[in-house]
Amino acid sequence: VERTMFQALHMATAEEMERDPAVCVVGEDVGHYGGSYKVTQQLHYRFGNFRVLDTPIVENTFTGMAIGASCAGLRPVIEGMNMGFLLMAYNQISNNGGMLRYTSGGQFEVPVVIRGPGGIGKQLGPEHSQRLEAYLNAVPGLKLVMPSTPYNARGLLKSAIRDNNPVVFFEHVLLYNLKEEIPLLPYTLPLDKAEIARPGKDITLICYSRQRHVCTEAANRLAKMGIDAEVLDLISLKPIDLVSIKKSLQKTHKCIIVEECSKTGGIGADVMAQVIETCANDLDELPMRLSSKDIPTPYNRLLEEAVVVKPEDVVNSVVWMMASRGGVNVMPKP
Amino acid sequence: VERTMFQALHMATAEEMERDPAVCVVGEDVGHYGGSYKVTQQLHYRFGNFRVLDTPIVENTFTGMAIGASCAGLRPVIEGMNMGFLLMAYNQISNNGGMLRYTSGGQFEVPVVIRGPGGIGKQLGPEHSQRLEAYLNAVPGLKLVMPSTPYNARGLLKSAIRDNNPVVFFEHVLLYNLKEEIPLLPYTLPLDKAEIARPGKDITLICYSRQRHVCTEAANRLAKMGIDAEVLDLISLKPIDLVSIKKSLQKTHKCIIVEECSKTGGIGADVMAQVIETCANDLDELPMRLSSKDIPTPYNRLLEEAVVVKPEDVVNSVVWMMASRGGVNVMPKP
Amino acid sequence: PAPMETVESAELLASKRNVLRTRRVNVDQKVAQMLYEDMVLGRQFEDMIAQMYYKGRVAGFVHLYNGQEAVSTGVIKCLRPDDYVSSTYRDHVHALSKGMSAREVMAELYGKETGCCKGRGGSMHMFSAEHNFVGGFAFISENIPIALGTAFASAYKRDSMGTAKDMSVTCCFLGDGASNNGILYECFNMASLMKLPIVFVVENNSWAIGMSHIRSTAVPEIYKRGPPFGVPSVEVDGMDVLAVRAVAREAVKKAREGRGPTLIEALTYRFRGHSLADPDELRAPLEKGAWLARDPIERFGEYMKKRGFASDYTLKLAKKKIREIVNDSVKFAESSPEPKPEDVGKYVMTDDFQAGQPENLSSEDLRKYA
Amino acid sequence: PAPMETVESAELLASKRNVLRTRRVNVDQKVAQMLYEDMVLGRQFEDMIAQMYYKGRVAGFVHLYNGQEAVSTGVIKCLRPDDYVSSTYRDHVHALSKGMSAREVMAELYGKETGCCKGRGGSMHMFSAEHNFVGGFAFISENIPIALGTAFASAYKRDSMGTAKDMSVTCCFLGDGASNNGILYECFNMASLMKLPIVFVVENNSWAIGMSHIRSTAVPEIYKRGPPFGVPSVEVDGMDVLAVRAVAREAVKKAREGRGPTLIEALTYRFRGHSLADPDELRAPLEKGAWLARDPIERFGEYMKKRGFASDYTLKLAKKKIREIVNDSVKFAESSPEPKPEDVGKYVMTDDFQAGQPENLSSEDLRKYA
Ligand SMILES: Cc1ncc(C[n+]2csc(CCOP(=O)(O)OP(=O)(O)O)c2C)c(N)n1
Ligand SMILES: Cc1ncc(C[n+]2csc(CCOP(=O)(O)OP(=O)(O)O)c2C)c(N)n1
Ligand SMILES: [Mg+2]
Ligand SMILES: [Mg+2]
Repeated sequence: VERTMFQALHMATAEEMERDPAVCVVGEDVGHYGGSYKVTQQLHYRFGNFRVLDTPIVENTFTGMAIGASCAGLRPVIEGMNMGFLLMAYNQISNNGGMLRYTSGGQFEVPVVIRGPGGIGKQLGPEHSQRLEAYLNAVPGLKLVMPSTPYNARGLLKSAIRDNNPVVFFEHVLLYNLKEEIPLLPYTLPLDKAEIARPGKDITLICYSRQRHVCTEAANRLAKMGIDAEVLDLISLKPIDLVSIKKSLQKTHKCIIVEECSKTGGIGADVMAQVIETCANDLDELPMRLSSKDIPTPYNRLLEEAVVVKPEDVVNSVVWMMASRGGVNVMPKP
Repeated sequence: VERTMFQALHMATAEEMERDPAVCVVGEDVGHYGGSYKVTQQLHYRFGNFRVLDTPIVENTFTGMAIGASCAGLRPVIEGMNMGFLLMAYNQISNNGGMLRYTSGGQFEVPVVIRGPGGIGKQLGPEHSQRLEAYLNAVPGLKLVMPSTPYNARGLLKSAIRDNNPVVFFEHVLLYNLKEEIPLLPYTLPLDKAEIARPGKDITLICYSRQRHVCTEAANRLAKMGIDAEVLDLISLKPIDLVSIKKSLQKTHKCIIVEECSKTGGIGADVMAQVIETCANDLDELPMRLSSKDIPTPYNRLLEEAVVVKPEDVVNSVVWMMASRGGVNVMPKP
Repeated sequence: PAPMETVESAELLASKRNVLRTRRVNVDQKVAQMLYEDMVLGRQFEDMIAQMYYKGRVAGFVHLYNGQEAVSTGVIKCLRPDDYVSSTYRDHVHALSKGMSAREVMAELYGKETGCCKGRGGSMHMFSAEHNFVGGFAFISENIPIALGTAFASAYKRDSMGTAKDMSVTCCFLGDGASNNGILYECFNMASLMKLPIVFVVENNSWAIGMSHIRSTAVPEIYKRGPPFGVPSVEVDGMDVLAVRAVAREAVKKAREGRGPTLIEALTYRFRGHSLADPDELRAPLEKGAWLARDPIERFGEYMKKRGFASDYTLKLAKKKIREIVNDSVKFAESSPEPKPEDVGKYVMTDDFQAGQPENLSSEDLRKYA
Repeated sequence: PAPMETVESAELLASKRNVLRTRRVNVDQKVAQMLYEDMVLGRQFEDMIAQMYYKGRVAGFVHLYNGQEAVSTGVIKCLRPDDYVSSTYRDHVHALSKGMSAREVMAELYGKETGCCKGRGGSMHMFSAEHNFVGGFAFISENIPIALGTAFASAYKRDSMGTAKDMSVTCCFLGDGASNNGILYECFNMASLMKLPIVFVVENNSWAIGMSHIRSTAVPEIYKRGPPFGVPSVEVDGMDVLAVRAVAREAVKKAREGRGPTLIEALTYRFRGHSLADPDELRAPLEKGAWLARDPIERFGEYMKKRGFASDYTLKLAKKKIREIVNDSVKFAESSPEPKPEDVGKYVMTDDFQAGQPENLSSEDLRKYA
């Protein structure tokens, strides 16, 4: 069946709620309003106001409440109306979401999913264009997952709900209306496996979320130039699937890391460090990062575009890297 | 004069308050109680309750209040009784501390200093042993500074107070009682310059805060083994002083990054990525990271010790790196 | 200086949840015209934005203020230029009332370099250093501690710096939805403890996007929540500009004199959806109709006519005059330059402090260190 | 089942700020003994910790409960084993009252593998899945939404899952300092809206480290802050275990029956510094003396003697019995093994869900997808 991303997420949520009465949804306007991006539309008719709980505007409290409820056996799905709003809940996410299981010596599990829209949309301004994956990456105990297609969104969200660890599940505002043919029957997908979005043999583009599509577009353009790029969609930002990365690099020996978060403190730095540590022997070029600029996302359209990585940036960098073989910026042999 | 770190910070605060009536201190127990680590001791006698403001336990509010006050011309120093508590203020720190100047098109400046104790102390448990530098690194608009000695603490805090950008100033719980001879007369130090804590020619140990002392101790041990390690204390975590790093690497051609935050999403990943990007030609070994484990800091002493990097870890890694010259884990020439 | 205003005898007004006893100020003709024009400006400006949004000139999330004009005008027109206003994402009209030009606000909505924030902020982030407008905040409740901070600075400057003779007052706007956020009560407590010059204005329009106030709030009377935190509180008909002005004038005066904060709960309604992207499917037509009948601008126009302050003709003239201001703002925005992409990083950081200069210590200073 | 208890006529008690009318429950001898022993256990346990801390056996930040025992005992001893308790960093005695063994609490303080949290948490982080103790939280106010969550789960299980006949009640403890944090009011509102089975207990000991309640709180009567958020509130003498028990029993009963939350403000005092690292220089000796004279254990001992429930001899016996429990806990902790350093990463993550297994769908299920 053909489904958009928000429909796929809706299916996943409804299916899991049907399957397990402990699964519930908590957040602002998830009930009567149906969720700001319609992921929980009409679920309150089916499951009641209590299982699809409209909360007041109290991010720290409802996140903490969901975590407390998960300690007592529920499996709440917390919707951030925009993931950025959950900065208000940072303490609950990190201290209690991420660390409570450890602090309690393994006695309490925190099977929550924290999901919602994030990323740079269309001129939403600095506060509504945040990329919390970079802010939360250092918190121990969390899994960070980012779907990128209706197909993987459905399977991943279902797995996230069933996982007994806290999972932060980042959806991208600009992908909700992406359409795709997906299976009718339910399926789950592993949370920790990268996906090869486009196989290739010349260079690996390591990316996630919306940048998967940016990279795929770039790869298509590169193909016309005779360069065969592999697009590796991380899916899981934490932990990173180094096995898949290594496998790809053993084939291509080159990579560019493409991310939407800004460079400093970003996901790309982590990927780069880990690639250097574990795949240096497989590389014959230094990895490179393409990130958003270290700037709050401006409202103006031209400025906003100037901040993020576009397909042409990827194309340029690939061409440059392919051309520079034997160039100067290479780790010298000892 | 000989001063401990907390005394040096006290001097800096008092001097700046004396010098500029717009400088004030805001936080929990900074007044009558004198601050949990005595940095603001008795200042309220000198400057009054209003300039040394004891607040209720409302981190988000008093941080926001200080930011608002800074927009109106004050220069508040916000004390987090423990930096970890400022997770409660994450939204104010990031959205308004870091981004407000940009969002307002440069109209409002936010000359606040956010300071307080952090890091892994002595068995303080998971919540009191946090390293917020890793959590805040990705926030645009912030400077992150970490003093490591009484001398630099005094000069840096004074500069941080005079800087018109928001500065997060991380003190380490275990360094407050470190003693040192420092000048009697006031001085300021640049916020963005790394310090060579110990010059050396064989390898660079890139570190910050308490790890400077861990690395110095390791370097002393290494000296006895005939290895001359340079200890480079970053001081500024954001921005990173790549000029000083490059200069050091042009001499030593090797580096190990030592940090107290955990590996994933840590400062080390950023340093490593930037070193690879800008100094690859200067290196004849891959850089290496020594970080805390990706684990909430446990209370038990043995477990706590197992989490952090110790001098012997540094020694071992240096020896290993020095010995592996020509070994396998090296970037092959294209 | 504002002309003398007195307070009229109590008048009974129907409100959505109880009968509200409201006092109105008695204004002279000039003030009445000023209030009327400010409300009309707010209304026409917002209607114009909607048009420009549907034309694709204005983007992002855009929240209009239609219906609530009596609150912005009633409160902000009591303020001095040096007073502060802190607002939410529904901030255009507050900005206009505070004296920001329609040009700079419209240009900001267009994202132009001539916008008040040089196109960096957009609809939800109006700021003006010139007009002490701080600011436009997109996140619920985050503006409240910022407002506490500007109020703190006023008190601090008078008491600890002696640089101000009297205090600037801060008016902090928030919605009914925001009033369930705990930060408000933290700020109440601190404002009361320090007797800060701040006025909290809750614009209770009964809805927070799709969440009705009654579903989100155990005790719907928000004004009851001030006193336990030391903040005297008052409820007012937010559709009546003179009633709002009456309570606001008192609150602002009290604040300025160092007698501490006030909470004003203004009962009002937004005539449009939450934002221009909101289908607005949950609010009942009957409810909307009841409130539309109480349009603050129409009502105040009637009042002015009754008082002999205006005629249909003068009201129309006023509207026309405002229309020109609004049209001019659009022209200005259209013809303004875009920011340069190469300047995208401008304004992230300001100049660094240059350390290490020799400290200029007087010999007296030096003695202290001896 | 607990023996029948009735409520005595009102009794006048001097409190620090006003004359408090408090009802006490009338308990039988067995209950009285149980309450007495629980308070003595709390006291002796804390005194022992202090000793072990100064000997270097216990480390970190350690906050003792001395003086406040009547609150822990008075409230928690009304609870069932399946009820939840959520506490702060001052949590040892709450844990003991809830039924956690002195051994596992002491061993946790020692950081041993036999501690309730296997040495990972320490003093500020007591947890017990067996006893529904969640938990030990080091950050002010962060435990309140967690408590809201366990209460939510109780209501949810009854209403949406049908897996529980009646509701477990959650008791959430916090201090006067925490009561200025806005999260509390967010939770009040939500608890009231959903009529959650939760009892908020503020232990008002007048101080938050070095900040006196009066300096931090505009309106010092915390119990006045419940009603505007829909939470009925009561003030009680926190030095009188029977008075606390009276209000707690009612509140717990009400919660269990689905009649919603209650706030109990218990006026009490800590006899020691904030933590074992606190020099405690700001509290006046006169103030301390006045409160020490109202030691809840001594007072309750006197009451028991007056009622003929105990003699000096039996009270001494009880104390001796408890001393053995405490001594035993130390011995247990001393002789327990340390956690293994190689296990340091244990408990960060639990097992992953294994995706991709074929879904077991019934034919009925399958029809839904057709
Ligand atoms: C922290 C945060 N959470 C959620 C939102 C999303 N949001 C935007 S407006 C709004 C409703 C606010 O309602 P109210 O305070 O009554 O103001 P109104 O829109 O009615 O003016 C919500 C939930 C937000 N902007 N910030
Ligand atoms: C979020 C946060 N801010 C600050 C602290 C530091 N702190 C620990 S206890 C305390 C005082 C708490 O006072 P109160 O709530 O009255 O409880 P009491 O200690 O009197 O039991 C403070 C400020 C903290 N633990 N967490
Ligand atoms: Mg509203
Ligand atoms: Mg207290």
